[in-house]
Amino acid sequence: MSIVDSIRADAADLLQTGRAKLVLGYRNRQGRRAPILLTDAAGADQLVYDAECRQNLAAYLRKPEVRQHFPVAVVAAPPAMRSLVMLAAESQIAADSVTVLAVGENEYHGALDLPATAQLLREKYANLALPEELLRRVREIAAMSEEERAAFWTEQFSKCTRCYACRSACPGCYCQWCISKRNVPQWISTADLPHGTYAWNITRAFHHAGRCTLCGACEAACPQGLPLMLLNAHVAECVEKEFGHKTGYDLAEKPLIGSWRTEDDDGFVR
Amino acid sequence: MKLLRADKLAELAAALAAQGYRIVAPIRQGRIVRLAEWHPGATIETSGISTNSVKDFLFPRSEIIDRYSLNGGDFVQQEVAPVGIKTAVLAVRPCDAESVNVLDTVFNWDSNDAFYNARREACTVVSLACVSADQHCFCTSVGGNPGSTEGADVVLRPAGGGEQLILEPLTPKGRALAEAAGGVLSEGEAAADPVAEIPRRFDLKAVREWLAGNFDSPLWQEFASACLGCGACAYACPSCHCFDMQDESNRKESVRYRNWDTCGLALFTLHTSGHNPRSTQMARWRQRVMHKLSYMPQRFNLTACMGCGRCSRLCPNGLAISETCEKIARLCEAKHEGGKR
Amino acid sequence: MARVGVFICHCGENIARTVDVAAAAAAAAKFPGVVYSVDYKYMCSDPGQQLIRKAIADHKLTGAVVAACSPRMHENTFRRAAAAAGMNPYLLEMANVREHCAWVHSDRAAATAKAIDLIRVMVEKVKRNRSLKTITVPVEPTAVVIGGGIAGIQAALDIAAGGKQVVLIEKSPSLGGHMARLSETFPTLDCSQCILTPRMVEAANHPNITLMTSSEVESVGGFVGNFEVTVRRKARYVDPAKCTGCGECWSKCPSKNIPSEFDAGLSRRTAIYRASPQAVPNQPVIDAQHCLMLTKGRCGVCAKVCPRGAINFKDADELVKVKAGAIVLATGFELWDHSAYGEYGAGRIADVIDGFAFERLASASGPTAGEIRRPSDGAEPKTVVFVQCCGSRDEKVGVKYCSKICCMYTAKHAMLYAHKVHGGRAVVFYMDIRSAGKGYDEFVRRAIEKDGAEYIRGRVSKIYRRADGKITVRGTDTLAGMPVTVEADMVVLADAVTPRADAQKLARMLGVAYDADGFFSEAHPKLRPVETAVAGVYLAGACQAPKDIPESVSQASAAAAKVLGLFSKPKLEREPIVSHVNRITCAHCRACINACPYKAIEDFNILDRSGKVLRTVSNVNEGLCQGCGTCVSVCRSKSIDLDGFTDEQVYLQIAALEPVEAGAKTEGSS
Amino acid sequence: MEKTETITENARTGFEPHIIAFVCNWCTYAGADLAGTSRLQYAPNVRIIKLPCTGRIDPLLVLKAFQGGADAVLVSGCHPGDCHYTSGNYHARRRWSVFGKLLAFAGIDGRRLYFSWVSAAEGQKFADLINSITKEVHAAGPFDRINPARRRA
Amino acid sequence: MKSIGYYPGCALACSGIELDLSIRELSRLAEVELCEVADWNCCGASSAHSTGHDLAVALPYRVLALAEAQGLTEVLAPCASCFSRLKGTLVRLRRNPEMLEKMAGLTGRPCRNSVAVVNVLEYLNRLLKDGLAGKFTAPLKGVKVAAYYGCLLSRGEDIVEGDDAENPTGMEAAIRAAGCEVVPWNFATECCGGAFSLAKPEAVVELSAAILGDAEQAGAQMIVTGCPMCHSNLDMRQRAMSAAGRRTGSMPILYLSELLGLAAGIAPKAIGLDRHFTDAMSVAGRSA
Repeated sequence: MSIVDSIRADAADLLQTGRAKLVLGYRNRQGRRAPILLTDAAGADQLVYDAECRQNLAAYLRKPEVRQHFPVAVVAAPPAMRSLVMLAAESQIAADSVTVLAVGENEYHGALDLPATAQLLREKYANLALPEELLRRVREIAAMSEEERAAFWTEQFSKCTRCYACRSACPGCYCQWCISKRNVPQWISTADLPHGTYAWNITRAFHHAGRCTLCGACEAACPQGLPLMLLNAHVAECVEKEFGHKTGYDLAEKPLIGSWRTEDDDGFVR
Repeated sequence: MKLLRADKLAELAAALAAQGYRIVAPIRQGRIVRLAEWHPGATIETSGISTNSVKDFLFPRSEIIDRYSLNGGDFVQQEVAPVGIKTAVLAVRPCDAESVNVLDTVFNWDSNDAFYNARREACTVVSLACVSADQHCFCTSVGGNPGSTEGADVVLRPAGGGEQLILEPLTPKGRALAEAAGGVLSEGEAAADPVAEIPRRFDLKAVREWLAGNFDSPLWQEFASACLGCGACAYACPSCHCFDMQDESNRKESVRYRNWDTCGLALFTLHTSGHNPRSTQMARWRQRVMHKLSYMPQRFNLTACMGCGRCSRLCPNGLAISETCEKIARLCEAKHEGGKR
Repeated sequence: MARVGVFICHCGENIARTVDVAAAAAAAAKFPGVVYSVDYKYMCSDPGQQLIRKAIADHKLTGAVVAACSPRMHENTFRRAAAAAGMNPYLLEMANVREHCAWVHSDRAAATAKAIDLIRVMVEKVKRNRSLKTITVPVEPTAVVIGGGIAGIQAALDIAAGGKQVVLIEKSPSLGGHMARLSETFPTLDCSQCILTPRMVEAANHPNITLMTSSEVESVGGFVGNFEVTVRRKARYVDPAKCTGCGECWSKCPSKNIPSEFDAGLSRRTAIYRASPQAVPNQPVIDAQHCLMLTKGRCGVCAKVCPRGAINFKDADELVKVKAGAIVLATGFELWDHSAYGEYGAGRIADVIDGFAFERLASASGPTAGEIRRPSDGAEPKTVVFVQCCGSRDEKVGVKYCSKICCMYTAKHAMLYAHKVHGGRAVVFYMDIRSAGKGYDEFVRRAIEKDGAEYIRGRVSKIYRRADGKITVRGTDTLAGMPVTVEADMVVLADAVTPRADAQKLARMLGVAYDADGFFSEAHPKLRPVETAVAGVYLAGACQAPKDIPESVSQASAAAAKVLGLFSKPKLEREPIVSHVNRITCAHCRACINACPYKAIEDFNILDRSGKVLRTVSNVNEGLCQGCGTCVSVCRSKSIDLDGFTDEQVYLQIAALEPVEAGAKTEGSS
Repeated sequence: MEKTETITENARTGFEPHIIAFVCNWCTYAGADLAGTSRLQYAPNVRIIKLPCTGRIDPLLVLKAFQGGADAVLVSGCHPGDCHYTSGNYHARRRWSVFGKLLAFAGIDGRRLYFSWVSAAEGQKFADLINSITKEVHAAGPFDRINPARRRA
Repeated sequence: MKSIGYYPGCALACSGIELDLSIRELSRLAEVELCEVADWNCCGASSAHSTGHDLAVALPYRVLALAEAQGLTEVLAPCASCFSRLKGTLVRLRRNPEMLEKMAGLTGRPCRNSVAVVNVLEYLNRLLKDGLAGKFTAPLKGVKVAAYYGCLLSRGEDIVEGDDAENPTGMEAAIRAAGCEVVPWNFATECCGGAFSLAKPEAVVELSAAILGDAEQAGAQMIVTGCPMCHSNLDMRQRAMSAAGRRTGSMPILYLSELLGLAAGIAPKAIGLDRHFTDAMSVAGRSA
């Protein structure tokens, strides 16, 4: 049975048996893939899956309208699976409220609960390789002079319209009260002048340090084409190198920012 | 008639620049095409449609509309003069040109917005008729068409299979621009190429009727289910015009920003009390559709959707007003059929 | 609208020399919200404070900034002054223009500019200061003392003498701990039991002390002033209310061959037994492992002979909850097991014994009634070798520290041996003699000079028992530079003093830190040697580090003093610098809960009227929060904030430092 | 010594670095006090903002300082193991290790953000630190990339 | 068929040949192929490390490098001295990669330090575990044996990795497997005089005599050892001991491998039992 057929079968089954009241999957829309929220097994044949499915459906788990339908099932590739594990570790979803329709690298692992998903990730997807092109550009920018780097990012951030598509696409951005909404005090200006866009984009990247699963949804969502994954990938590389931290593999994972070891890197301290 | 070789757009731009115009045109930046300030050497994209719209240059993302200087305890208001830079917006789509009407209306219906008007007066809109369209285009469904000249000061029509462009001034501003173009244009005859075929996707009238009576329809839940609540659609939309005001101060002064805002964001209607009259994304998405296709027509007899399709192109989650309208239209037909039988 | 007063101190010449205080006062007067600004020679002087009090009253100030020395110096002084004028003390802040400005700069213009900045920063802060009330936590005036050795007994008695309730918890059936097993004590050689037993009895009978023997701490909850200690009272199978300790039972008990823990296995006991004749409480317990009735279900002799029917084979463990305001840890130590030393016979040689065994041999109440007899054959040892530092100062076996008491008790052993076995030969191998203490070195000298103990400076490399029964002790005399071999009849190893095996479990229960060796860590090695980092938990005796009796007793009394201090007020006052959760915006990612060093943040369920959980959020326990603010930094949505250092205050402080030139460049629109 | 150098540089560049120091109350603030009581002279370019613990110091503070025209920011607290709150400085160290790398990658180099351990006993270290940072920032020049006021100039 | 690298070293070709013979016999019986390290050189024992640090490492390094190049993953070094040199070097290189490079330079042979070094006790115990015990046909019933370890098989725990230097037990299981009884005694780790054998024979006589004496007192009928140096000192010097009046009588000194060989019913001569200075053939007589 093809991956898509398996997903359809499992989705229909989960909805029929009531083990899921809602299935988050992908559908075809004018030649592109869009999320679909199924509550009726009859609709299961609308489900599709292929490499074009870029949205990280775990992001929907913060929607009250979705949470009303717990337990839900989510079609998820390894990065999205990691997001789900991370959300559970951050007590955003209860282990019994989500079934994962786990799609691996061209194979389907079936309908798993979160513990099984975490185990699958540890066993089969412990090292998810990032696109060469992305890593190459990270190196490229790291190798730039301060001035070049500054110029590069000033230009990039200047395009940001603060539409928060990156935020809404990201499962990790589940705060009902994002720091960008705070206006007393207003740490992050809503103006699209450099002080606002810089503060927003840097803070966004930092708030995902040790939490980003590098699914790429934010960058795919950005209408202005900001290379957000450069920041994410750089930070992810740093935290894995410095602290051996990789999020989304352990339901009991401790947050990177908010835990420590005596032997943590001391090199930068005066 | 005035003709311009299609590959001479840049020369037109250069000529106008020489005449003191700031040139704005569709220019490729990485994986996207944006309306941006043109500089010699930059190629002007004539196919497809830019990510952003003319709106950006009439009603910027952020602008300072008031300023106070602080001296000890007391504030002194400083004059902030509206600035309109003489600008020519080249080769925008007819739907973009049309959208200017909506902006003109909303920024002048009760009071006149000096900042907007200053820029508007200094701005000449040169539209470029569409000979092709993509699956997201639906102007014909909302009363527009690919050859429309609404809101444009000058229209460019492809001719001779795209070899030539027929330049037709429509307004005094347009004629002034044609003047300024001078030698770049040549006199001659040419037959305009046929404009793009854009099938009508739904019956707007039927949709409006449905909207008028279905504020509480359970369908809204389904329409909005995939919406995650960002501002991508509104900020790309040529006619969305909501804004928020923010004061920022340092020790010397306090400035008042006017920043874009959108009904798509939860914060938009949040009250100080913590109550939010549009508490769900469903309500926010409904507001967006209602505002464009029901409230604006009621108030100004204007459809505030140009059918440019930007929202559906850019929505990370594949939502589209067009799709919603199609669904509604299908409902109405079904009902209609039912009625007949 | 804020009404802030600024008070700039000259500190004589100290500040005024480098800072133009008049100019600063003039500048401050122009700050938004400042209604009064003045400079004065000595703000901390009486007239100075008077001036502040008056200004607060006259100008109805809502906040005050004193620009003077470091707040570490005078913050309390000025806050008291503010309070005296009826202003909440937490509405007064200090700008440090002396240590951080006048004293470290010479350029008057630069220093004055900086002083003005520092004042502005505090004015901006003070505008957003909230009136804070010192947090008061009710204190349960009962102390739990864990461990019934001399340290625990002393702490309990002192606290009880202070009129407060004490629950004294002892794991074994009797009070007394190790000290009860000692024969005589250095440096006075007075009989251990003679000085200890009365204290044991006193503790048992004291009206303010509740004694819980055969009991162990199961879990600890709560925080300073309000601990809840769950104690497991182990089954004793003898009803203490009925038992008179007559002894019928143990004299008739058929299973008689159980090695006595108290006598270090040198004597045998019955299954129903008292730890020792001096046991307190002086009532037997049944050792369930060896009791025929409890193991095989037949016997019951004790029950038959007991005149009071006190035996109850149905007895079971029970869990007792104790509410306490403070906890004293006095869990003591245990001896390192020398069987890890293969070169010393790996514990297989019967006549190679540890210090406690020797204490029992030398004790009048011991298995040999005080005669020195070697375990293997009961013969009187003519030559005894004492080996110091057995395990101690040997990193290889994980004891890198000095056990401190061995030098002294070995000298004592040598002395007692000389007194009891005339003509006997006592040889002591030592690395160094560490006999610091009142009368200690004299004591060691006496062992050497009067009682003729042969002290050999050097390590023992090998101890083995020859076929003929002689024990060969081979070592070096590092002073003579010669290898030495001693033919001995008995060897006494001064095993290292180590923490109780189960001490770390207890430490984790309490959140008390312990060092690499497993001893409990004090809050500060010099200044807070009896406190732990956990408020309300104190240390007494050898559970913190090896100690002799006098040291243990004095630390126990110190701990008792701390406890009585804590109990001296019905409520406990704390700085009100604690954090608060914004329950509306908290997303419950639990980052703060993970980060809090004090476990002060916990889950909190928001319920509807029907009691259904609507949302779960974080909640700060003010009693535990120490105000570090780490939670604020890890909170992405800034849904948690710290009183006294709120985000808004810090934001405005930073903004207050924005250089004006920057502002001046802001003409023209974007 | 350091001091005179910085002065001569001032004279040359005419640029006075604006440095904000976020310090913890128990170690570095006290260390700065000691520098004062020992009358150690250092560059007058630093402004101290006191917080209870480095654990309280959020990257947002630094971004705001830069927006407010700071040319450099110093974050300083207790040496590892000395934290008054047992582990605030460990939390801070990890936070700044990550944030520093992020900033550098985004074009704000190490000469703008400093992190140090200064104990209550290290008055001299504090003075030297301020002098060397002031020197380095002199070399780096003004920093106004994300300062709206200066941008609008 | 299993196989393992084999480094005989000098002793096994001469004074310790019984060790070599008995190990080869047992290996044949247990179907383990011994692959001798081709072109092996001196391990440097007792002289190199008093001559020069680099030399002391370079010699064993070369052996390890050769073994690695030969594709071996494990090398058995039956001689205790060889073992201690090879294993010591291996551990040292593991802790100090620079040293590894330096040695590669000195010897002109790169080496990843991937070869493990096995001593005679580990090897024999492994054979037993892998079923050799099952092949024992003539166990020496009830013979009282003192297990003598000496120094190099158990000292430097961080290098030997296993036995307790002060209270070693590595031979006991094997001895019992051979049907013998292990007697508790005191001198299992006592010094035999080691390399003083030639420089200060009188010291060796003194020390070794004490060892034999204690074993005798403990009721041992023979001493079993794993080290050629110990073996020669205890076996060869017995006549000198009586000459020096240190002790009378004789005590057979067997390699553990010889004892197991006997238990396995291998012909005494085949394992060199007839080559001892002090009669050991009589022991063979005891085996049923």
